[in-house]
Amino acid sequence: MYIEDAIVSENKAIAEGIYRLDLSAPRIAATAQPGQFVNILVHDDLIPLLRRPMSVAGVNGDNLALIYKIFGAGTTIMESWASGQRVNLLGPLGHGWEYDSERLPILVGGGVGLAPINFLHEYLLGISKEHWLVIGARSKKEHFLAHDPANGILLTTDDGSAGFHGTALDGLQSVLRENKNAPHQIFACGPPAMLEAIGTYTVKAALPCQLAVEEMMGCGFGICQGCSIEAKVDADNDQPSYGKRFKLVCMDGPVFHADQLVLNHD
Amino acid sequence: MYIEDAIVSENKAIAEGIYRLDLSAPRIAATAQPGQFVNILVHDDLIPLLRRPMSVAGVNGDNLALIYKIFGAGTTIMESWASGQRVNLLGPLGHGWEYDSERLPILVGGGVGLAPINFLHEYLLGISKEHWLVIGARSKKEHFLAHDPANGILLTTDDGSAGFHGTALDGLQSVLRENKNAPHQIFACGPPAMLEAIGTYTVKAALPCQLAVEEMMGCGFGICQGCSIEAKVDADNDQPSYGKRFKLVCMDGPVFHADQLVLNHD
Amino acid sequence: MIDVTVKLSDQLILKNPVLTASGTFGYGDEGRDLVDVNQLGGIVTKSITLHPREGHPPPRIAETAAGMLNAIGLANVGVEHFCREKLPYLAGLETAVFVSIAGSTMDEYVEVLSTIEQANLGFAGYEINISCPNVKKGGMEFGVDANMTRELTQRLREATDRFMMIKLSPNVTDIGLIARAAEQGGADAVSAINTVVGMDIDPVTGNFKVSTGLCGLSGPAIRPVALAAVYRVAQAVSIPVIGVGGISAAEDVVRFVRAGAHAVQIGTLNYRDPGIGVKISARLPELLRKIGAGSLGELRGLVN
Amino acid sequence: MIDVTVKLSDQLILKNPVLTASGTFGYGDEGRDLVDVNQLGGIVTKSITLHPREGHPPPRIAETAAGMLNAIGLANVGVEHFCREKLPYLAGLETAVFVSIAGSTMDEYVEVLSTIEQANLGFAGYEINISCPNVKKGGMEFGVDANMTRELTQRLREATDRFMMIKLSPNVTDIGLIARAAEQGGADAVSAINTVVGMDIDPVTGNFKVSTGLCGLSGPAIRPVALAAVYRVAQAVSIPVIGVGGISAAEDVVRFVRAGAHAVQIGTLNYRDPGIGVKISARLPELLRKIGAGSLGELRGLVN
Ligand SMILES: Cc1cc2nc3c(=O)[nH]c(=O)nc-3n(C[C@H](O)[C@H](O)[C@H](O)COP(=O)(O)OP(=O)(O)OC[C@H]3O[C@@H](n4cnc5c(N)ncnc54)[C@H](O)[C@@H]3O)c2cc1C
Ligand SMILES: Cc1cc2nc3c(=O)[nH]c(=O)nc-3n(C[C@H](O)[C@H](O)[C@H](O)COP(=O)(O)OP(=O)(O)OC[C@H]3O[C@@H](n4cnc5c(N)ncnc54)[C@H](O)[C@@H]3O)c2cc1C
Ligand SMILES: Cc1cc2nc3c(=O)[nH]c(=O)nc-3n(C[C@H](O)[C@H](O)[C@H](O)COP(=O)(O)O)c2cc1C
Ligand SMILES: Cc1cc2nc3c(=O)[nH]c(=O)nc-3n(C[C@H](O)[C@H](O)[C@H](O)COP(=O)(O)O)c2cc1C
Ligand code: FES
Ligand code: FES
Repeated sequence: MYIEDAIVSENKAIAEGIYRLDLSAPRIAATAQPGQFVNILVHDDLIPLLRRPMSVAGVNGDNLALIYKIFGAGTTIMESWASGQRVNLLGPLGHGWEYDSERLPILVGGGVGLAPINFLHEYLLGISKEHWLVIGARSKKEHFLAHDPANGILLTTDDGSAGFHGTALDGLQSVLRENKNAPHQIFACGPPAMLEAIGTYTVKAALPCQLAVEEMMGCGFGICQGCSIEAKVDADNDQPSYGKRFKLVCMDGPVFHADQLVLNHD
Repeated sequence: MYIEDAIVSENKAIAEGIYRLDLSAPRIAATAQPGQFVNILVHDDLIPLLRRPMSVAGVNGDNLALIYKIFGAGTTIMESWASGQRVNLLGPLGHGWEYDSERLPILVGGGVGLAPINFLHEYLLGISKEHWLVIGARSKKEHFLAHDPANGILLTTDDGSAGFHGTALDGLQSVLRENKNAPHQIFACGPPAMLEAIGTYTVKAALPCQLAVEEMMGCGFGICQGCSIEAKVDADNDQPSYGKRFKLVCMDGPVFHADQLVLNHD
Repeated sequence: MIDVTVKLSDQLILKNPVLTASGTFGYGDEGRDLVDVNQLGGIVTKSITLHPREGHPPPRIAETAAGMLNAIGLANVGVEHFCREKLPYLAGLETAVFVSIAGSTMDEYVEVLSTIEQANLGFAGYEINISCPNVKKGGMEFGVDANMTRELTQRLREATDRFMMIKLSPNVTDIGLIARAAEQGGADAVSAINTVVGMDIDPVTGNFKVSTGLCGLSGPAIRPVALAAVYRVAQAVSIPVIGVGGISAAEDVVRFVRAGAHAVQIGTLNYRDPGIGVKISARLPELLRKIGAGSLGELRGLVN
Repeated sequence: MIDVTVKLSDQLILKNPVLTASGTFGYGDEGRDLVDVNQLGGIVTKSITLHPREGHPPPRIAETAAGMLNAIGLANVGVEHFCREKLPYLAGLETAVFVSIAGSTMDEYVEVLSTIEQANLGFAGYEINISCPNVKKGGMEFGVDANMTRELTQRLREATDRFMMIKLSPNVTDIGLIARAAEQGGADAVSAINTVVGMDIDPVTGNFKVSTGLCGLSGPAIRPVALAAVYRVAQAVSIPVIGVGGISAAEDVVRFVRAGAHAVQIGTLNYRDPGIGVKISARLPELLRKIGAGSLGELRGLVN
């Protein structure tokens, strides 16, 4: 974990409202693992007050890639960054995906949830490990990769405007049907509704599945206790979250095994 | 008084830390008088919260000129404006210099106090009225006009690095000595210490003198009662300041006759 | 048609929930070149006292992070001048006008109100500013004591049949208790909050940034404090609550209504944008449509 | 040489006036890769309770204009685990460590403190968080009642000889009164302020932004409130006052010292920049030189 002044090398739109930011941050880049995140100080002014957490979407030498969506004040400021801009980062934070080399990885990403999935995808490409990548979106213009089932890349759209017509869960199920016999392992990140759907399905079907989740964060490294998430926590209370009912997204996550989380909130 | 979305036409440094900003603001430009000011919304964000008051430094057709010095958050944002930037202005506000065409105008400006003095200077040039312009600064690099006593422009520097070696008051006194016999009228704007020196001197010498003063402002047009200044106020209490002891810089000023103000605070 | 009107009593229906807060829109006439105040739900005047008041020495205001400090010191023209020069204009407006009243003894409050009643002009009612030091009780504010609040409200209630709201101070341990005292005293509504006690000091010169030292904090910085106060007050009383504090957008109006408010007042933000109240009220129908509410009233107290 | 040390008592001298605030720097070890805490004047731990606490359901925090809201719910490992796993590390630090203590009955407070005393380790002292609901008094906070504050302080005083400061809540009518009660009860110092009661609501969904509804506001937004509180408290007591609330720069330290504080604590800003306390304390000598002061102590209470 470092505090590092990174330098923007590139910042460009890659789909509607979605940007890719490359920063030179040698120390963080050297240690970041797929699934980890950085906490970004977007402004010297006191609004926004808190840092903004963003998953690492890839590492290339000294460079760190982020993929972000314009949401509010913080991401609007990020959009304005030109190359050369100095950006204070805290990271790498949290713990990432637990990858089991014996199993077929099926990666499922939706929206900007693609960021930590993309990093894992690139890692698997790097070690030449065959895997599936399922990416869900509402429509074509939110996609920035090409539908390429022959190479294990399946795009889905809610409106059928590109790739597979259906949700990311539909896409995952179709991949599962095609790979019935391989022992597999699912990695998913995306909007809450998608994670709930995939988590609920995989837990019911007893499929090994990890989810990368989001929660409002104060610090990103365990000192505020703000990023709690309801979880099925075991008796050991020496974890940073101190409790038996909550986990901390920043320390115990952001990657959790689906069966450890309380997924239905009503 | 209008709320007008002005468009920056030019924004450039004219001396060390001092900028000139030209904005197209047809409605305000059409009615602004020398000595009046505008109140600038520097940011859509809530920091800084309040507008920033700036004197009108000149009018050229639809264009309004401002001269500002980098101070804190607000003026730092102003510095970043490029041409085309939209800026919300409220103005023209306050009441300006009272000019008596029978007298020789002697204008004294220091630092950014030059702005309202410059506007009056340009007005007098426009009507071809002979006058003196005395401009004080600590050193040469704060000046952006040329020392030109033959044409009535006298620069002074505290350190003697340009023009007349001495304070703005010294410069004023030298001009007064040279024009002993003309009925004159003094207009001054500048840092508090300069205004206090000039005000005290002119009141003691019973010379007609108007001062443009500054005070922290909330609104700029009389609704907050925040910009009070201690003054010798007469019995009429229908003035916007309501009281017999204070005046409002935004409504009763920013230009006051020196003998109406309480100049020494100790 | 989305309904943004607010029924404060059988007699008093506001065309929309957005009022200006006392002391932040003068007497309603200063900004008439800029804003059509008749498009507002209402306006609350600067607080009026028995005698004209000079106010505090400068500096009276300072800026803080997303907020401002002030100690104006109730600078105002006094009730007599107000009735003669300001009230006729206000009475002619087509929006609900509330005259804010302040005093340093109960008798003074009653005398101010009675003087205005005698003017016999048409306007909606009063807001009673109880964040004033009570000279008889050694400078303790009326607004921090439930008994004083109840008694003051009762005495004013006897002096007028007009709509009367009591403006609560946030600087108390239990704001619900004070609100209940106002209700028991016969108030038609309560507004909350007045400014939060604050202070700033120039680190280098050591000068108080506002001459009085202790002064009042307002603006977006205190919006969460105001929202909490309104929520607590709305739980404590059954009369309408008017929310005040840091409002800068139509979304904020909905926040306060969900916390239990009938209407809101905009203060500090008027200085930034004198047209903000009109803009916000104009944006409300669109926002309610987005939320899926047919009226503002539907959302009142709706929070989960 | 500019002197930035702070003498809190004959036994306790801080190397500089900058401490971390309770609950905003964990147990001091989470950030050890990032910051050398030994360069701080001191650290105050998360509040420790008798039993481990889960804390409140999510969401626990939200952002507001220049501030943040939180209702963590005193999530902590409990005193036993604390003494075993955290205190030894803390006791080994070369900075003043204050253990923050919380409880829901007076007995609980005393038991927590006594358990820590029994661990018999070296550390500076305690901070008593009295902004906790007293279960025996129907959930009323200890910190809003002068008698409870005095009694609690007395009982804890009997249980320890270490330095003990009482942390005051700003959510009271008269904070000076509570401070005096702490002083009378035997406190060595008071710290002010804890968070200001606040709330936020999502206008569209109607959800409380923090699950508990009412929660605590911190950050630069409340700095003026904290400064006013410290000023009032410093007038009311003669023991040292530690200022807390919205501090984000060396200039703010000077503001609080001028208002009467001996030292300060940094809370929310640690989340933004875990190194801020060290940076601020390093910048202090330069700032004092600019002001023309030879020591921080010279400026204490110096305001005009
Ligand atoms: C571990 C983690 C990884 C993330 N990775 C990515 C990513 O790769 N790409 C991406 O676009 N987004 C990511 N997010 C979400 C991202 O942090 C928010 O979109 C961003 O903070 C929005 O900030 P804003 O100021 O633009 O919007 P705001 O208007 O301030 O906020 C909009 C919403 O964003 C969320 N948010 C705001 N501040 C925080 C905060 N400090 N911590 C957590 N959530 C916050 C809240 O839900 C809020 O309601 C991640 C979040 C977490 C917790
Ligand atoms: C009538 C009038 C005319 C002015 N004309 C000019 C001009 O032509 N050129 C120029 O450079 N400056 C002028 N000023 C001063 C200018 O308003 C301040 O320099 C500016 O507001 C500083 O803002 P900041 O955010 O950069 O600095 P900050 O760090 O916010 O403030 C620095 C100082 O500026 C002053 N200031 C800040 N906000 C306000 C405000 N809302 N109202 C008044 N003063 C404030 C305060 O004294 C403050 O201590 C004028 C002020 C007044 C009242
Ligand atoms: C400069 C100023 C003057 C004020 N004067 C009064 C007043 O005379 N009477 C009153 O009841 N409230 C007064 N207030 C308080 C406001 O009406 C309002 O309650 C407070 O500012 C919080 O709202 P805001 O955050 O929207 O400003 C004043 C506020 C400010 C900023
Ligand atoms: C997330 C969070 C948790 C906190 N936890 C505690 C706590 O356990 N005990 C305590 O006394 N104060 C706690 N506080 C209050 C802070 O110590 C401090 O008094 C307050 O935040 C004001 O300071 P600031 O504006 O610098 O944050 C907490 C504050 C925050 C923001
Ligand atoms: S974000 Fe602070 S503990 Fe997780
Ligand atoms: S600035 Fe508001 S009255 Fe002058």
